[in-house]
Amino acid sequence: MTEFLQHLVNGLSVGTIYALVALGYTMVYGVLKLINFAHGDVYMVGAFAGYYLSELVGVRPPWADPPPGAGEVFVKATIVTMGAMIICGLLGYVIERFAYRPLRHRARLTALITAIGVSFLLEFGFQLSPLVHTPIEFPPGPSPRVFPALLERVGYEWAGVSLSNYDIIGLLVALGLMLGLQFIVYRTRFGTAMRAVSFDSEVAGLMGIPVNRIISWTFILGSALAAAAAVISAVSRPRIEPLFGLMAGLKAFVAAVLGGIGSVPGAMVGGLVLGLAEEYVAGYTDSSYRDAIAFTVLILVLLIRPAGLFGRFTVEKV
Amino acid sequence: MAPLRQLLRSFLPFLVGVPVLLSAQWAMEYSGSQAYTLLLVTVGVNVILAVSLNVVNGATGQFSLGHAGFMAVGAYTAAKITLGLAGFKLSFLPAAVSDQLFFALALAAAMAAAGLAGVLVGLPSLRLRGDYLAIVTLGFGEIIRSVIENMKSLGQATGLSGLPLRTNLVWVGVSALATVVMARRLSVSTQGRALFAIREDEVAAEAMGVDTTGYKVRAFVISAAYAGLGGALIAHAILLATPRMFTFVRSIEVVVMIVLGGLGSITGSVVSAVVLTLGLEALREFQAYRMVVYAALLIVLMLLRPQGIFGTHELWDLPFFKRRGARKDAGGAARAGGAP
Amino acid sequence: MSGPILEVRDLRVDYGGIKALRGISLEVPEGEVVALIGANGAGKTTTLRAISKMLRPVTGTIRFRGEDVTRLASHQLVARGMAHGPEGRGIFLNLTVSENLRLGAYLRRDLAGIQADAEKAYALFPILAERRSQVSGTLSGGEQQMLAVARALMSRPRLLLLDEPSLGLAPQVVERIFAVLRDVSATGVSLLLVEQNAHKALQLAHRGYVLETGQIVMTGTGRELLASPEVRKAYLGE
Amino acid sequence: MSIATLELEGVTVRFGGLKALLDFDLVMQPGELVGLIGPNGAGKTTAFNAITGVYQPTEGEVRVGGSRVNGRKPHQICARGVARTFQNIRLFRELSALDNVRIACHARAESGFFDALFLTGRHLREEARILSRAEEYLEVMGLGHRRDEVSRNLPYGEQRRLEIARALATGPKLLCLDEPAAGMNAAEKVELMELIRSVRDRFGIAILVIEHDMRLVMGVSERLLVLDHGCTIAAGTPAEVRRNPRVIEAYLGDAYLEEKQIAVPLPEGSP
Amino acid sequence: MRLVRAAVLTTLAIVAAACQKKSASDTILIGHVGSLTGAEASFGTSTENGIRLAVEEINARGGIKGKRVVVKTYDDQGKPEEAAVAATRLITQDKVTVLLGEVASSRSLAMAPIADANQVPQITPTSTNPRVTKDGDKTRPYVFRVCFIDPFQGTVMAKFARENLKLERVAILRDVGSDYSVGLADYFKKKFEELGGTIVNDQSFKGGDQDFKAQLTTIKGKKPELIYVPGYYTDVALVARQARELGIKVPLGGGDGWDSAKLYEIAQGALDGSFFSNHYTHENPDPLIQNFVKRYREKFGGTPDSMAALGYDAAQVAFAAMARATDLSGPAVRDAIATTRNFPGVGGTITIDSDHNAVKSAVVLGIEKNKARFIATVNP
Repeated sequence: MTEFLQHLVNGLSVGTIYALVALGYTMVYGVLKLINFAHGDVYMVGAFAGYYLSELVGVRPPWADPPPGAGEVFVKATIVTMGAMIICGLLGYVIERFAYRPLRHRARLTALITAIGVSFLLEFGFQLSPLVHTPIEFPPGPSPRVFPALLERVGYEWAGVSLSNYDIIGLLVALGLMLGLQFIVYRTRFGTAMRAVSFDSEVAGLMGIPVNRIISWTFILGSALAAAAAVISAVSRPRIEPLFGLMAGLKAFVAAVLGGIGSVPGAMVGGLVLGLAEEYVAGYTDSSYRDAIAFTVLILVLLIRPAGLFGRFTVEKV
Repeated sequence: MAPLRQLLRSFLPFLVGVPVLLSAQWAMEYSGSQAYTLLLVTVGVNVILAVSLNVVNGATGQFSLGHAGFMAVGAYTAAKITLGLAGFKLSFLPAAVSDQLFFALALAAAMAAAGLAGVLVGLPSLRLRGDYLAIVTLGFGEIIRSVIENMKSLGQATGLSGLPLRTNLVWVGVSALATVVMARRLSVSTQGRALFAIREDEVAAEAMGVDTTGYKVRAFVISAAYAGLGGALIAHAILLATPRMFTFVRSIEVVVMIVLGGLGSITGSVVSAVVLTLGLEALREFQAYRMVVYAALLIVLMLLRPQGIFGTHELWDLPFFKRRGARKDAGGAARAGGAP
Repeated sequence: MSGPILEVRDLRVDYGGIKALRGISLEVPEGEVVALIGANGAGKTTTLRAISKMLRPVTGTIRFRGEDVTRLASHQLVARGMAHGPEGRGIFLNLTVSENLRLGAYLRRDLAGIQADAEKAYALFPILAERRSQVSGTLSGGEQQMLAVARALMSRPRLLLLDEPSLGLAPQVVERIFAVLRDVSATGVSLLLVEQNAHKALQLAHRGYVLETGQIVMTGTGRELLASPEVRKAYLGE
Repeated sequence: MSIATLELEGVTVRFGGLKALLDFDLVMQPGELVGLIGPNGAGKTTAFNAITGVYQPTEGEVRVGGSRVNGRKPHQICARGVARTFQNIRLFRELSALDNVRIACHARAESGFFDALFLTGRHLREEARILSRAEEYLEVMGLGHRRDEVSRNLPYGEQRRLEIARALATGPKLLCLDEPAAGMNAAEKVELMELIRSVRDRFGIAILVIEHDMRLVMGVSERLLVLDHGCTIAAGTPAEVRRNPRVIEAYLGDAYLEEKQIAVPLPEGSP
Repeated sequence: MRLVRAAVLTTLAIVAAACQKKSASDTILIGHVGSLTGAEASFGTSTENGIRLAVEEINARGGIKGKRVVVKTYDDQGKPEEAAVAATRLITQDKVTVLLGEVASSRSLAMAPIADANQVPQITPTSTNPRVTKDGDKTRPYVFRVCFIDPFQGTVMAKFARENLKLERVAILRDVGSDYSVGLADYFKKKFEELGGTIVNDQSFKGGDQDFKAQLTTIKGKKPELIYVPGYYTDVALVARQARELGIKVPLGGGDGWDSAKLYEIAQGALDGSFFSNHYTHENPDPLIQNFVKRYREKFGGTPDSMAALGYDAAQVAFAAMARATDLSGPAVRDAIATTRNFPGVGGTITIDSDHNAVKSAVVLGIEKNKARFIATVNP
């Protein structure tokens, strides 16, 4: 039983990260119907942005002497997180503006290829050995970097089940963001405009909706979310390297599809379900088939619900 | 007699192609310069992969991201067979001929096995569309790789090594030719048009009597079989089959090729497979900057020419060739015989 | 009478090498109804799309309420008082009826006014009131067309472009739509109407233009065109 | 009496709780021309979809040429001789007019993938046969000069005609036309009416047509069925139906009768 | 169309230009195939650094036979096919004298037949799979390595755990995607069970995974005394952290893949009490090692990991052999490499045996206060 609960905690913890990345993914997908292949790499950039910002503001680890006070921790963590979100938001804007917008009216696979191009550019660009050395080393190069401890980890143990403040904060942030996004999408003027653009951007223009601006903001929002996810993830799993967004992006894509692409709660649930499925598979069956079984679960779910758990499967009107 | 002429016509591309390839191979060996052989093999294999993926992604309009999985099935099947038959020989034949016969058998088995995998992967395409299908095919590719990675008999992460060198320019050339001929003959046949119909409008295709489910699965099977062939060839060129060769990144590379060439264009796929492979090789001098340059080129090319190199057209549709050939369109039957 | 609310000069549009419009010039006088009629493929829809910037004309100037709007984007035109009910109705099928209506008033900030106009729209088409919180994908074709018209009015336009409001509708619904258009016109909104049902369109219109292969071949008052033997033969099927 | 081309018996189609079509009966004899009318959302297209296998009827039975086709897929029903056009044109947009029709000929093709890949004699004969048939249908529909044009570039009216040519190429015994005149002007509609009649006469097939244009549908049909909210509210000759008060109330509207009769006299041949 | 033609022409021009080789008789060209990009770029880059350092040193000492040594490196993105093509190009076009690489066995395996066929010696710095130097039962004539093979390291650690530490129950957590990790794990398991120990659990992860808690939770339930995690430092450090977070207190064990300063930086003390097998220790006062570490720091910053050390050794072995060889032809250099005896490498004293493997002793290092400490030397 202890083990079962521990797996539950672990699964939720991993699923939270998937969900956080998937939220941004699903936003972008929802409005453009574009598999934003570069989303995982924006996530990676978010982690590095956080890393560099921590260096710049001089984040001191909890074991430093003297240890940083609560105020300092809060201020610096906020600067790092917000800064990473802003940097990624800008990156998202640039990517959308220059790589995707010119192809918006083309076949969707075309934009997919530029997305792959952007993804490669970020990955391999970040893998180059540092060209700039002061004040920061950039690009970071291929070997992993250690993300600073913005916040001290506090472990809790209850009946042999251990969890930490990282897990709790992650889950709360993810839930908060999900509710916030849901509110934005369904309760605000911007959200209505987003959904309109998503359905038919041409007609949305006829309603007076500035389509380009809405799409740009959606990208900015989605990319900023990726950065938030990256910082939260990197604090608890402090190894970051230029390719670590690849798998995260893929898993987020899976989670978003599982939940039903374009659906905000779907992304959340998809992420958690994927995290839990992987966890229990790895924990109770053969861990060497972890990824294989995660994909099997996905395939089975999609065969039963072809538009994902929360997606509306629209029978094409004939 | 008619049957003979029929047969001749059916194999015409090969009757022309095989002697050319044989002499190329002979020239390579004779000049002692093996320098480009492996590069040409990779080019050829990429042509096979791109043209075969185009059958599913271009002609049928199903978005498959699992080509590497089929390659893996083909590569491992063929590798198992050649390794298993390593000690055997058909005594009445010279050793080399016997080896090549066994290799032909291995290639056929690779195609069959990959084709079977294609059935499996094709089935979800009956219910899923677009990105949902893409993620599922990608998932299948990863599952195949994951299973291989865990099978002791398949060498786990190390894979199968010590394969005999069997792939040569003739095999690769003939296979690439066969893939192109397949794609071309399909595209001018009623079966191929049924695939196009599925791409254009599935509901209408079904209503016009096209068994869309059956044809989608068949497209997957054909495409997978040729991917398996490509996998088997590359394995017997570098004498190795490891899971590392068949990651989803490999599938994505092939998708890039066909989109860059112009989705649905056979010659586009060929040209872009050749250009991309050679281009990446040429960029090798740039070391770590190579992939950055490649990525940047990819973006720029797509922005400059979003429809791909050829769009949906073929080389022979271009005005230049049109003027020359002044092809009389005597209908699909005659066309099918003519090209490539 | 003041100058025309919309003035189009020498509008040309190419679709990948095919000349869809070969120099269209037309005017919509303030407060009037203008109908564009013509065979399929003559360029009627293209004309509307070019005016509201759903596509970019090759040449030509468009003046709206005296201002040159040739370079503006769709949403900027809406801000200046133009509304376009596009071909195929353009309903956001994923949104509810009331959300669709509110989107029509996207640029307006007067919440009370928007609410009042929405109620007016519901009064105009009571069936929409019944379905206000339904996702509009569940509406029938007729209801969607009503919604399209109602939505276009939500921005309080000075000029309304409408593309085939009667397409695919039952006779009764067609009557209803045209009755509403007549009322709308009576409130001083100018209308530029594309309609296959030339008979009904010309009955409503003050003025009509006949398009053929991307050019205007005939113009006159609605009555004149209805009486013209060429129009009767070519478009009224007599 | 010969076997009916199409029989629907008590066909009901439900989507969740929504009854799109209720207890629908229809018998069509060979060569009959029947019109199906009713307000938007009344279930006309649903009836088409139930006939052609796009939707499975929740209840009731559909028989084509005497044999039950419930549970069959659209392409199988097509092979039994039911072809259709679509309300919003669904051509294979990027393909030529000829290819559009050739695809429809595929339904009757006997060669397979193997034949295509190895250019067997059977394949070559098949291709030649398909080509000549396809060209014939294009000619019949007056599209011979458009054979190599990409169908998306055809003018609207020709696209409608191409859809009919394509449907005919499947070799149907029953042709279902879903609002063939939508978006046409009055003159084009008159032409279309002629065309529908001539197709029926030339190929001797039954035609079921959904149409809102009263002039067209009443002019061309021998029999009319009126649907409202999924239920059949009237059936009979056009003249009977037009005077039916329920039809006027639900569908035609009062204005219709007066106005249409003043403005546009009905064409000859209609009652 | 003009664009296509331009693209094709440019490509051809670049290929042609690339094929022009500058032949200068006063230099010796050696080739390196490594993963400078891709998932294992960090390893390939380390090896490349080690090789560059060795080349710089040899040239500072006047080169070999009076000739300057130049290294040419091609990236293989971590793909076997690419490694094969790159190796072919180095051998047939650039005409390198010696081929160095690859880090991973799967890529070395793709290069080995090419080295053999063209009679150019290949030395792999870190490919530990026994099959790399074997062609069936025969030893590949031109392929060598300067690292341990999997059976050695796996066995060493099994013996150490069973005999020195007297452990009964051990769990394994292996990287299924890495042939190195799987090899070590398999041989460890075999030996440990042979010696009467029990493998209580055998779990897998995949290199690059972010989360290992699922496997660790299960392992925790089996109450092992040691978790053997033969993997690369990139993953192991996270494994250790997460193990501690789950309240697992037993030590972790591993192999030379652990060796990197990054390990301690990421692990933040989570590895204290653990130990791993390695080629050398930074603390070894041997001037050879100290000098290497110092010079590496100066040139590249940071402490060299085992990949860098072995890359350095591979190059050094090659240089020594070229210096000894009668001429610089492939067979002559090959013979010289094959007769390497007691070569003082950074990663231990290397003797090449008849299987072309490096025979050298291993050290077992323990981690205390987030630093490696020498514990024992194990001879083959």
